[in-house]
Amino acid sequence: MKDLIKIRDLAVRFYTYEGIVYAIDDLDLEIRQGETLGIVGETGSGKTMTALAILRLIPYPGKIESGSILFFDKSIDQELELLKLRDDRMRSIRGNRISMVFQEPGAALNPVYTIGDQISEVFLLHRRRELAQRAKQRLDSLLSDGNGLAAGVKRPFWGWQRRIYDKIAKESHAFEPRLLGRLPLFRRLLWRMGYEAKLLTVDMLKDVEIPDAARVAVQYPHQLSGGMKQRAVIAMALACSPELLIADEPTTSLDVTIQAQMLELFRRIKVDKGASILFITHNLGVASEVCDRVAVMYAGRLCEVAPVGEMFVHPLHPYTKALLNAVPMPGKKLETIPGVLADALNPPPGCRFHPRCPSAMPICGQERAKLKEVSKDHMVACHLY
Amino acid sequence: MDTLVDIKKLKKHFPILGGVFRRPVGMVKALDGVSLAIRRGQWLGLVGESGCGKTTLAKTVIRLWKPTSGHIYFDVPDETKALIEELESQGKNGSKLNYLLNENDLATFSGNRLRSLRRRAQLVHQDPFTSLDPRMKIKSTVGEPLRIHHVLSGEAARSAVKELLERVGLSAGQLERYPHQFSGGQRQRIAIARALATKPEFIAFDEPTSALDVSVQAQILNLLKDLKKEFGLTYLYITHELLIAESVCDYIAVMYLGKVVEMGRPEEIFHSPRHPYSQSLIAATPVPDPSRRVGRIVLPGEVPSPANPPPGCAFHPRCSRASDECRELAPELRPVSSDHYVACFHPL
Amino acid sequence: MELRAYIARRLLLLIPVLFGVTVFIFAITMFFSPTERATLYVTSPQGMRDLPSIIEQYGLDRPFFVQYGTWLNQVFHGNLGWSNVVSMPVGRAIFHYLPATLELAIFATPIIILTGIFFGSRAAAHKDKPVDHATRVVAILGWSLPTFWLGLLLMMIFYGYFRGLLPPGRLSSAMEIMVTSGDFIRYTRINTLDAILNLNGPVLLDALRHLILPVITISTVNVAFIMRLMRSSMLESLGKGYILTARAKGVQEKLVISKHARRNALIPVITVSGYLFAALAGGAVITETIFSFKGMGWWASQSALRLDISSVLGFALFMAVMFVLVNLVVDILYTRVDPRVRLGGGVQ
Amino acid sequence: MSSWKLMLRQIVRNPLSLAGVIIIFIFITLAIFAPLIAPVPEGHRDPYLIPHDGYSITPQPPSEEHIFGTTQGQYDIFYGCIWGARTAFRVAFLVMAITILIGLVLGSLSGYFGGKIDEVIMRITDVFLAFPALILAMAIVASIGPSINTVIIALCVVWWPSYARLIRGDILALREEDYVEASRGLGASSARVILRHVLPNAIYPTLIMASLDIGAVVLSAAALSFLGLGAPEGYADWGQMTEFARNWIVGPQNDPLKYWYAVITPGVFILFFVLGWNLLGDAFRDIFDPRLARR
Repeated sequence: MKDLIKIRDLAVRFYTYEGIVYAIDDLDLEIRQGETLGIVGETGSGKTMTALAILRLIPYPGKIESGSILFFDKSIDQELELLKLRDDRMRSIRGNRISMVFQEPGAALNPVYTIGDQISEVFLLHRRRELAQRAKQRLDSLLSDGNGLAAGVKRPFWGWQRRIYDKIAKESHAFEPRLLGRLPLFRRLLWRMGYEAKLLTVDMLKDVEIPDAARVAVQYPHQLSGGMKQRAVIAMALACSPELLIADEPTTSLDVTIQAQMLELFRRIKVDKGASILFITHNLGVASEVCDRVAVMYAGRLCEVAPVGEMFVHPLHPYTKALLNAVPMPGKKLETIPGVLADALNPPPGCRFHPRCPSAMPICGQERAKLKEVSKDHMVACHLY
Repeated sequence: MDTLVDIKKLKKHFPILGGVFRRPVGMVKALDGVSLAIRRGQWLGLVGESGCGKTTLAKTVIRLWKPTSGHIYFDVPDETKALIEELESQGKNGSKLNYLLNENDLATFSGNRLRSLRRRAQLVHQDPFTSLDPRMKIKSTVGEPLRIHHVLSGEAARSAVKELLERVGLSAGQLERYPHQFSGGQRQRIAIARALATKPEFIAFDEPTSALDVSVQAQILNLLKDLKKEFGLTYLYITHELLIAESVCDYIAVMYLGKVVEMGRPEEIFHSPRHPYSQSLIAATPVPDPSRRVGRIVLPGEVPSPANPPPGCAFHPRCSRASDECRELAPELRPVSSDHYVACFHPL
Repeated sequence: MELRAYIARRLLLLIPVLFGVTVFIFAITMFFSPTERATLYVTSPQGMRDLPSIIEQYGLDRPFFVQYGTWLNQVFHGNLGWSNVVSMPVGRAIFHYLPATLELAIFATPIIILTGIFFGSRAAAHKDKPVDHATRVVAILGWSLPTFWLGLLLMMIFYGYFRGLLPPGRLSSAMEIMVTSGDFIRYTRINTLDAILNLNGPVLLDALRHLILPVITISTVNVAFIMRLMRSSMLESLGKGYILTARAKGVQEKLVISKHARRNALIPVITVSGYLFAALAGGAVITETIFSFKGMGWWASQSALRLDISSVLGFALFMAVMFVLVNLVVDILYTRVDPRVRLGGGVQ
Repeated sequence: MSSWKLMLRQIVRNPLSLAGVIIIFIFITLAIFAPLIAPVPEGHRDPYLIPHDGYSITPQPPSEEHIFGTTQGQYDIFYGCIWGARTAFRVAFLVMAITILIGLVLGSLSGYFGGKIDEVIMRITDVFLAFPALILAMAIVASIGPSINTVIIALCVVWWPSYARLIRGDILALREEDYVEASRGLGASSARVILRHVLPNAIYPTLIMASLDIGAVVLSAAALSFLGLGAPEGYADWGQMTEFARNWIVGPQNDPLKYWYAVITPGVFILFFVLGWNLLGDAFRDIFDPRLARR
């Protein structure tokens, strides 16, 4: 089976006042179909930037310097080069085929729109034809069932509406609906699509186990608790059944018990929807809970990629080992990593971890180690192997 | 081991203002009757989720905030406490009782008495990015307590500050810098140095590592361990991460919605928790060990608002063992084995 | 419910403010001798002759608060004194001159708000691009222009150089005669509106011709202000997490700006509409004076120049009351725009 | 201090703020060296009163003797504009200094102690803020009697409440800051907390606002003068000189712009003075306002 996402030689740089920040350096990584891939690392390791690079949403003054990101499009059995896609094609992928959940659910939701509005927007953006189809069907049943005087009066209007929706359903860029959509007052005549989107939204909210979904749909973000907001954000990301769900520290701002609920939800999503998940976290415990494979990043580079069992039982890279030893575990002496995180402005030459590495060799300060497969599926970038 | 800090039935309520006249229309019961004893030399871990009142407890214990009711004794002999309790139980509001309370109960302190307490008890805040004055050089920040309490001055103060900084792992060459020139971990070291300046006996930590990376967190925890041994300190350590509490603390108290629901030694709490909440909290904690992945209990629902806590046991709406009794009566902390207390009618 | 309490509270707060405003106004009159103060109570031309008896009648030599009470009673009965400059009671003068000022405001306000918001959000959307720099320069320049000087320059060019193209005043004399003749009904005394209601084209065109320069003059500074405010609030909004969410959803950039960012960015702009009222009121004084546009501002400046104190204070009092009411409306409007306020009512 | 160097570098790098610095510098030079640039004629009593050559009403165009020409009443425009810089600085700095002082005292009392004190101070500011600024200033000047000092007093009365509010708001926010709480936890007295931690952190936003406000103060003072509610006749004041030009905006039939020099010159001085401060204030805000600086 083809990999869903294949990242090759990706480099992201930030051109700031102080100098160039090497946020991601020559990253090679693939996300397989139906797997949960975790990226773990500390602050500034480039986890979030990797995610944003896939969506091509690197914020100013950052730039994708080079590399390629291939997205396997099942429907046409072809790989798309995301970095070379036209802007409107890329937009039709965002939120539709690849979607993202952010760390702060409070910040990720627009405070002046209701939860329902914000989720419906996704349907209205990417599922126009389907919505029009549903609206048409509803009108069909109205036309056939509608009795009485009121229905008699409305019948011609329904017929007209049905024709418009039919056009949208067949060809989303037909002239008449487009014209209607442009005119300020007439835009309202297309309300049935918004209505259908609302219905789908409520289903979506139920799907992420929000109790009382219909009521939550008309509420504003500030009326919900952190956990509920995160569920709503997840519902928004799942709305169009994406092939890849990117979750950027989705549980960091939540309490432990809510985090457990959320992790359960992610596990279920993977099973039910068959989506791949790119799960970014700094919490090794969380990574071991949900991921199938884990990638460890340090200062913009990949150190090690391995299946989760391998990674936590037989870590190879000195940084991975040190990181695991730094996690407080009962009955175990806490070990610290000497020194401070590599400076992203002036990264050390060679392997970026070598100044802190207990088993550094002369070569580590001169040459960076390439990622190589040491056992099946276990890749490490270290001169020791 | 004798008790250094003894908290008795501590309550802290915050008014909710509302209506036309901004009058209190309700109370957020951040602390709703907490009793806790911290022994000299102990590292007590206080765990709980956000909104359970753990930060309020820390700030009330070192008297940044004034409690609504209850007693806080700091280094008070047991006889005195017993005497106060006896006088109180007699229901008399005599001058003797008032005198004793004014002399011994931190909750009544103000002015000079409070200032002298400040030398003995300190707080380290959660976020090192906000707890240091951005317009003050490091030497002034760390030296501030020395100046406030007129402990040392001039050259002696300067060398004391230098020593403190070196003790927490910073170099003396960084004295003239401002906080923004330091990383999060370094800032937290500075905050710790500041707390140590007056040679206190007791330090409360309010999630000191939650804003830091894993590797830095380990450095800070090891530093705290060393400092405790070196200066014979007593710690109240607040955290929401159970793994930290389990691996570094000597004694653990679990809080839920303004109350302590269980306390005991870490081995007991983690291996045989007796309160359903502690159990599910432990079960919910992710551990970096894929083999422990099975058999999670996912606790349903969310923590209720402390402004409107459920009647009876506050945990009952989320508890699978809840009975009618739980819905009406609030359980008190009861010993289940030596040094292990649970507030539950149906302990596990 | 919370909203109603909020409005009730706002209304209650109006009472001390309005009380303070009247005390303050009256305190200012204490700079004057009783004879001069007597004009505050005159209601007819004859009254100006027997000021001594008015001193007697209103007890202008009695203690401050007694006099204040007498005056306030008069104010409540609509008696604000005599305007010497225009030879009519102050109350009548206010309503005589209000329509002209309103007319100015009716034309200026939409221009200020729409242009300000349009260019402000464009500048933010194209930060550090030529549009942004141009707006910035224009805004700072507009913000620095002395209104009165701008008015003089405009008049020098469009009245002097172009030979009376855009003349001062409200109407040319021929139209003035037409308006005051019996056939033209002055419903509102707002010339443009009356001309439309009377279906009188020439008057409408003439009135518009006289409005162009005053409207430009009074708008320039405020457009600059709204533009800058909109830009910075838009930039703030564009940096928020929900913008990234919108982009990650696949929303077109145009909609990201117009739907997600702008609505949030408008919230702070609404809060300054109160300021806009004050700026327009002050601007009207200067603009109307320069262009002899006979509205309240013109009347006030003439009165101030001749130290006609009852007119100036009557005008100030009227403006203060209007300003307070405008701010009340803005506050209520604010709750409509920001759902967090509308449905809020959280802790504290 | 490195942060000062950084700030200077940021100001110099941006052409707009650099222009602001240069403009202000030029005006400072003009104000300081006014007696050298525009010497006071011998036997002239008050240097701030513009010397005038005769009493003819009609302005005279620039000549050898009066390089900017003379305005209504034969007042020398050049002299008035140069000495007017002193007036502008005096009004601006006095108003700002008094306003900030009142604002700091009342704002910190109000913000730090809260309760009744806060309520009373805030209700008083409400009363002052209930008036549109220029109108209140106008009423005050008209009541006390026009003069430069009255203008200063009136502008202080109008301006202080917004500073008291700003500072109160900052202090309310600062009071909740962890480092302020930490200082109290160390045993610092209220006075120490206010003086060492709260005020130093509150003063910067105040100064930024002040630098943005100086232009507005000068504009308001000039507007009052323009309305005839400012300096006595003949005083070196840009607003009043603009007012002198009011009757001369339209020249004779054959030369409608004949008296341009009387209209344009004093206005240009006001414009550039205010522009200089606004450019500088804008730069300060960009540098210091952390919410904007991050982008």
